[in-house]
Amino acid sequence: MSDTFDRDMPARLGDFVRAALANRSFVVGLAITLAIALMALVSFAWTPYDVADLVVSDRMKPPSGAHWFGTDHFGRDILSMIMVGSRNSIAVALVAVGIGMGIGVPLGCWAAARGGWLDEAIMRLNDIVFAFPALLSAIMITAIFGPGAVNAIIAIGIFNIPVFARVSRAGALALWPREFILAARASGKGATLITVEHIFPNIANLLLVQGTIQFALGVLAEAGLSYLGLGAQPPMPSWGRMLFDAQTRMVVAPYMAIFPGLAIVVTVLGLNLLGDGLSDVLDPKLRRRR
Amino acid sequence: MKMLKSTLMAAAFALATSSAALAARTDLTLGLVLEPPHLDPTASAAAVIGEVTYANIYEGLTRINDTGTVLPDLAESWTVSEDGTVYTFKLRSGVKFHDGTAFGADDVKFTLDRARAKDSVNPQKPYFAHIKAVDVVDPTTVKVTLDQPQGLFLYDMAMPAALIVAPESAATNKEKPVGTGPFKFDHWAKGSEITLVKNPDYWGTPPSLDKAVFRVIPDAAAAIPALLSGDVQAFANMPAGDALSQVQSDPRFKIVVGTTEGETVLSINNKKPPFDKLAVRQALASAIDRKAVIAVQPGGFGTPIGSHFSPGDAGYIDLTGVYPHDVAKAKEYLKEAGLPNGFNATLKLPPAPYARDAGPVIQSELKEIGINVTIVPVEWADWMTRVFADKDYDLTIVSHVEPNDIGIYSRPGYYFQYDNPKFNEVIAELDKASDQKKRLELLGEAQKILAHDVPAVYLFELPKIGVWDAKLQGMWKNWPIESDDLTKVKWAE
Amino acid sequence: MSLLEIEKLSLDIGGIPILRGVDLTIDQGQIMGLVGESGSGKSMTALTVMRLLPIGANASGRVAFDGIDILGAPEEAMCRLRGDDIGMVFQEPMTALNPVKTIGEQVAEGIRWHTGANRADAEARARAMLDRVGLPEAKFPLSRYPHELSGGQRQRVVIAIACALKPKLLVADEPTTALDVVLQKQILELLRGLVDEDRMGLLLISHDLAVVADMSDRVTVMRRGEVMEEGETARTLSEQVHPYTRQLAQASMHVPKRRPPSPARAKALDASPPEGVEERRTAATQGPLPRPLQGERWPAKRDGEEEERMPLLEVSSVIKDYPGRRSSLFRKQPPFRAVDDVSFSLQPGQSVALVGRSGCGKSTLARMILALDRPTGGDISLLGQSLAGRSETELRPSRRNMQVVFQDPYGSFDPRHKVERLVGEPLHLLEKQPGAKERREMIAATLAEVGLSPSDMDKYPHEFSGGQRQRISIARAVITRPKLIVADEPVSALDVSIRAQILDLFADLNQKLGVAYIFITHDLTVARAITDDVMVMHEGRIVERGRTGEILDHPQSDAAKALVAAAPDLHRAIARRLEMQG
Amino acid sequence: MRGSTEVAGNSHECVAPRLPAGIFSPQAGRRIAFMTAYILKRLAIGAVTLVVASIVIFAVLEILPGDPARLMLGMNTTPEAVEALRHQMGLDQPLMLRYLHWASGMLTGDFGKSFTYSSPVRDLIVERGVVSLPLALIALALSASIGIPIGVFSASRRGKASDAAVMGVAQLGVAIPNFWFALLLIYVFAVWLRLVPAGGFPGWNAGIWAGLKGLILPAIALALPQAAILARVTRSALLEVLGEDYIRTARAKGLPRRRVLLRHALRNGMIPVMTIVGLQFAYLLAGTIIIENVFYLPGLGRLVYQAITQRDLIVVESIVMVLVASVVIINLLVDLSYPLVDPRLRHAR
Repeated sequence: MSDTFDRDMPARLGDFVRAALANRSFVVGLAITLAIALMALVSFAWTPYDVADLVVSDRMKPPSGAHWFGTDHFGRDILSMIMVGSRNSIAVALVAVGIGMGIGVPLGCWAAARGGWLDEAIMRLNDIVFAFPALLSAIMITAIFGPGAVNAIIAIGIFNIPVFARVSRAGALALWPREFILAARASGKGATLITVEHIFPNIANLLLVQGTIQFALGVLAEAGLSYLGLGAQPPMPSWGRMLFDAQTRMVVAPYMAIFPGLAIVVTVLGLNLLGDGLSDVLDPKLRRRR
Repeated sequence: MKMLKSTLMAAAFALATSSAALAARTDLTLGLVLEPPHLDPTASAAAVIGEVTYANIYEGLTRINDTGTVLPDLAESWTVSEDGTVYTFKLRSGVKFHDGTAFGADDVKFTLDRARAKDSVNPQKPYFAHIKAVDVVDPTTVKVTLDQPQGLFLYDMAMPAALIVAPESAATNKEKPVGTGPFKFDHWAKGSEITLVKNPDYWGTPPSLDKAVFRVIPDAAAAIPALLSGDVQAFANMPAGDALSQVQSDPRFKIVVGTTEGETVLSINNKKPPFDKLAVRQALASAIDRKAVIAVQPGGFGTPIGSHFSPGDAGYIDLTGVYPHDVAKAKEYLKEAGLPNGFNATLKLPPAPYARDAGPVIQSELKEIGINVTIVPVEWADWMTRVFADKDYDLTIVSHVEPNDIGIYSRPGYYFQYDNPKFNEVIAELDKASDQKKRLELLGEAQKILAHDVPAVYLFELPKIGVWDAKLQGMWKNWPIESDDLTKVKWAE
Repeated sequence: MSLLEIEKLSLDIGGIPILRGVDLTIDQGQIMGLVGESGSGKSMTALTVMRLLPIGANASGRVAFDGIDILGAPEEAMCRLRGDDIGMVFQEPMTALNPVKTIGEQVAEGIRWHTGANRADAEARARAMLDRVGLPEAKFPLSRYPHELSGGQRQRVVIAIACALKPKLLVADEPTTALDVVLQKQILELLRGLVDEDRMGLLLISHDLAVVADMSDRVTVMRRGEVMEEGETARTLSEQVHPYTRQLAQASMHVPKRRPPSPARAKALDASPPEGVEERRTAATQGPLPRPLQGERWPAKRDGEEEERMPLLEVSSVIKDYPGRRSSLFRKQPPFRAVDDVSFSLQPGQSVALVGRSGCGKSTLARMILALDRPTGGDISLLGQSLAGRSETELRPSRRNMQVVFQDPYGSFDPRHKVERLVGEPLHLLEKQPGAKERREMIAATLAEVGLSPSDMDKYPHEFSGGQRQRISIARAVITRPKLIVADEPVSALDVSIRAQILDLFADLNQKLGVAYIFITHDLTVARAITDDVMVMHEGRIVERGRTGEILDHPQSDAAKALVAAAPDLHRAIARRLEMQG
Repeated sequence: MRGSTEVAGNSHECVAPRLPAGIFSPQAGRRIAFMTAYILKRLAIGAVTLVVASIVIFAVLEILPGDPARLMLGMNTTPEAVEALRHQMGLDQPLMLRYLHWASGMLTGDFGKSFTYSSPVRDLIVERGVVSLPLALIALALSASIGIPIGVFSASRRGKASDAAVMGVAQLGVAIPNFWFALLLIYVFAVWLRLVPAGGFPGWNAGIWAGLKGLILPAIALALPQAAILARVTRSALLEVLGEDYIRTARAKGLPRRRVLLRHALRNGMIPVMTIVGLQFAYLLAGTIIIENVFYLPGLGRLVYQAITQRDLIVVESIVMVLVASVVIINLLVDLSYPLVDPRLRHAR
């Protein structure tokens, strides 16, 4: 573990960029991720068709020059739906990662800094959250608070907390016995200050990589919840919801299932590649676990 | 790949034909969209309980056939007193319950008293509300005394909630239903299927099927493959939606589109401003294009309605022209109501497919006249409590599947919050009227009042899309009540 | 024909040249010492012989073992050679053994693979081999797992694996670097014994000239991938013909020039801070310092009289227990006592060595002195202020007066911070925080003091060499002008030439700033080089203490005697070798 | 992920190497005592987890909007009927009492009676469990028997084209939502080729083979993405181990690369793999909700999903508890199996 943090680590932006550009996973992953992000941004200003327009006479038209990906059962343009739907996937997954990091990282760092019963308590609490089947609990949460994007975010976010708590605790625990931390203690710095000044910047790598992974998992989870009708609600397009609508029509309109499914696969693939690439670039020794 | 497919299919076909029996089949597997929570129709509103048990396991004093006509069943005949308050039923003799106990007047008294008791959990208590006394005259005669005439009493007694149960088995009917019908309950693999077998001791004409399996296939996507692969031979009401076209072209199957008693309406909270204004409701009615709403329904089936009445029932008047689709007119109504710029409202959608499909269409149509609708999907349990019981809603879409239920608009405290004394009078009169001509007249009047007043926007009558093997005969086309009556179902030779 | 002939071996890894035209020859039964500083290519030479080079490595030249062309041999042939005809011992015994297999399995595995012996026979041979390396059956059955053994014992297992099939050549890559001197001596003796008995050739790689001088018949000196000099050990090292050899040898024997400050001198230094500052100023920056630095910034003396009699550091009856493992739900094993009733006091300006074998408790003691760890019992006070049971805020005045220098020049710095921030970190302790400009000036002055350029302030630690980093570490330690610096093995990770420079710097600062040192080390040469007094620690206790020269020349306790006897000494080694040759 | 960090975090590494060697002597009795204490501690933690979980589940579900009684009685009922049903279902009792009743019942294996099905919850769980458990086991077996060998293969071919190809597929596999994959499978194998049923479960009464046939597609849909994950984990765990010093020692013995991989690296790389397998089993047991819906399998996942929508609280509470308990047990088993693989863990802690 000790080598994880220095030596191989590029400290300068220039080094980082050079190493990153040489990494195929990173480049491909970044390209895909940026493309999806761009698609989401463009959708605010322009989509081929207005997704709020229901043209019932144009229901379930196969892909054509007018509708590249075809139309759905309400006659909406699937390409436009996918573009707008990307906003939902990105927003839900991103905020969920934010919740996980925002709560999990301080908890993990705190546990590592204080140790003893506090550490034990926080970690046991983590175990309890881990013991809950995530999807099932997310379903319960959305069932209680009502389906919708916000509640999907909360449901996914809650299960990100222990993940980040674990990662940051493990990272922090590996750092605390390090000599530069001892030196900081010898300089009279308290646990909080050391965590802010030393621990956090040094586990940022791990968190960035984990964040990318959780982002990808968040996109998948959101799709799953929406598929069950618990995510973003119509008329807000969402990829999972589109798959649900497509399922019963797959034989007559397979394009309704294929394109949103591909959108999910490509997005998750891009993020995973980016995560792999980042972990290679930032931390050659860091294990890829998922 | 093509080669591979055809080879494999040939092999599969060979297997299938070689095992096919030469004699006519006597078993049937039906697809069921929802699994019944239990099998006691007198203890739950779930219509699917009736779908499985009605006329198959349990029988009532009277019964309804596929055209909605009331026929004698366990009651061979009856007489009604002049004032319409005393019904004397002459019961069939020699009838036995599946557990071997004899059926008699005591069982009828038990059933009716149980349903109207104070602690009764019968889902249709209003049917029994006017019963003053149930007297056993002799083992095959029962006298029911009402406190006021009930025009539909014989019809009500044919409902699933009034099916006759025995005191010995009433408590266990949920798990192990015991009735007098032509089929006996065999077993129930929860979540999977319910099996019924022929009742050898049946009092009436024995059914031609030996065994009937109701298989739960909740997923529309799975229904088609199940049908195509022969796992299931019939869906009384196919959930296939747009995939129906796959079966339509297949000569092995028959598609029979019939009607139900389900008036699908956009319910309006009539007491909540601005919906308390007639003009606003009229604006809603004019803004909505029923054709578009129906077009997104499975297969595009559904009959447009203009009032709360099934087109299949006697006395129906087509009132769809009262407020034709007219956006300009709708905007005028809004102006008249003092809301020329529209307003915001929520539309709570229960999880039923018809509601979830219709919702976005209505949302987009109302947007055209400036009404911004937010869709709020809710679970049934939530809908029942918040919308139905607490009346916490603006708009909702729901199908009222009870037959002959136009009277709900006169119920005090009903979730429409509609209160029109004139309408109430008509219904009060109707409730007591037994004369058919008089009834039809009153029903027509009631329909017209509702069509004009728009306590709800009437969308369409829910269709029944029956899909079954072309060789299968005797399935119901329409659903005057939700029942898969198997008594006359048989395989063609 | 020699056993191993390396001719014009060149190696690059991913295009970066590592070895350039290396020539090396070993005869049967001969011990060849391969010395050089880090990065000289010693290990890569060894791995080339085994053909266990990392991916992307590309070797050219000729390597012949027993007539077999190593570079050209197919992989199967190499597999037959490795472990059978060539054995290898590695530097890090803690990680060199598979943690999930018993030592018996690991020793027998090679035997079975090469000889096709059945399990019982292979185990019998493994048993015999373990006996030979000093792991008798009674205490070390074959069923032991590596984690049940200490570092020295594990290295014995590794040697048993390497020598199990009586290879013709044994390659030992820094086999004792990770071990303390006493273990080093034992392992070296073991190796020598095995090599003699089995007439093996031995390629002994070490950075320590004394070790090589002690062990090898011939020596090859490498630097930056090239062979500098090769020859018979005693002659090469005594004549020191090649300038690099001379440089290495002198650095190994380097003793910094220093006047041990008499107690009086220490007092004088202590009592007159302005002089100290003055001295520092002239020595370092050659110019007037910004005024506010004087007196207020550097912790100044308050009342002279009282302090003169007071020791700088007073350690009394300090105990440190680590909780025992839980042996069952209700019973714990007795705690492990790492430091056992240690008492001593330290005068201002005094320089003391704390020596002992690894695991004797010296680092634990140091951490307690630095208030990084709390003693289980006893008390430690700095300038009369007790450190025990104080909160971090209460400790701040004491922390100003003591700082630390660690062993690892890599691990001592947060890799994300620039030197300015790293060196300035202890300024956090000052009561009045300096402004940004002032701060930079103080840091610049301190960097100059340790021999670095003020412009280094804006670099990251990875841009410096090991020696430079240790200077940064020292700069960080002295910036608050502490009275005491605890240095935990501050030079043991450095190459010999750098080590000498850093020792000089320590000596220099001791004189200029009058700072007292506690040097923690297992290396007696270091102790001898810069300390006045020495304390020998053994199993948590201080077993002997006194003037450095006296103890090192005439140790009394067994522990001290063992340390002294085991300490490699270049002078003695060369002398002995010359003597042997007559 | 769990195991490895715990190992790093918990062991008193600063102390262990200093202890005299004798203390480690492998005396069987002491080893058993160590293990017993360890197991007891883990059991205690598991029990606490379950108690806390039961309180959380109960509290959370009780704030679910929607009244099960009203749902059962429908739109044509009267308030008295609703009250009567609530009384019948025990919903009119105070919350605390209901919790205690439920929790104490569970200890004796009595989970109460389903509101909607009116049969004992335990029977429902058993009925559905016989679908979900075999499904999870088959999927797990598939995942492990595909993922681990692929990971080993890939690690042994590190950097070669076959490694890149296999890992590319794995990367794709990780990105595919399993329900989408399930849809594709249904249409290829059930609708197009008609090799297996499109969904549904005939019940084990219909014969083992018929039952297995019904489970095979869902198991594949579940297993392949998991296998992709496992392949990646196995590969990276192996590669990490292959960088260890003792691998070089083994190579220096003359063992060929392949043998070193199988004899030395594999077992050391198993800890993270075992951890993931454990997590996967827990995931497969509980996370089949969507797949069970796609294939209309009468499993626990679908039961609980239905129960949530029907506000059959007691069923939801009980199933979640059963699932939480199985996660706890699986984790315990995985933790307990670490020492079998790694002797260092037999004494520590």
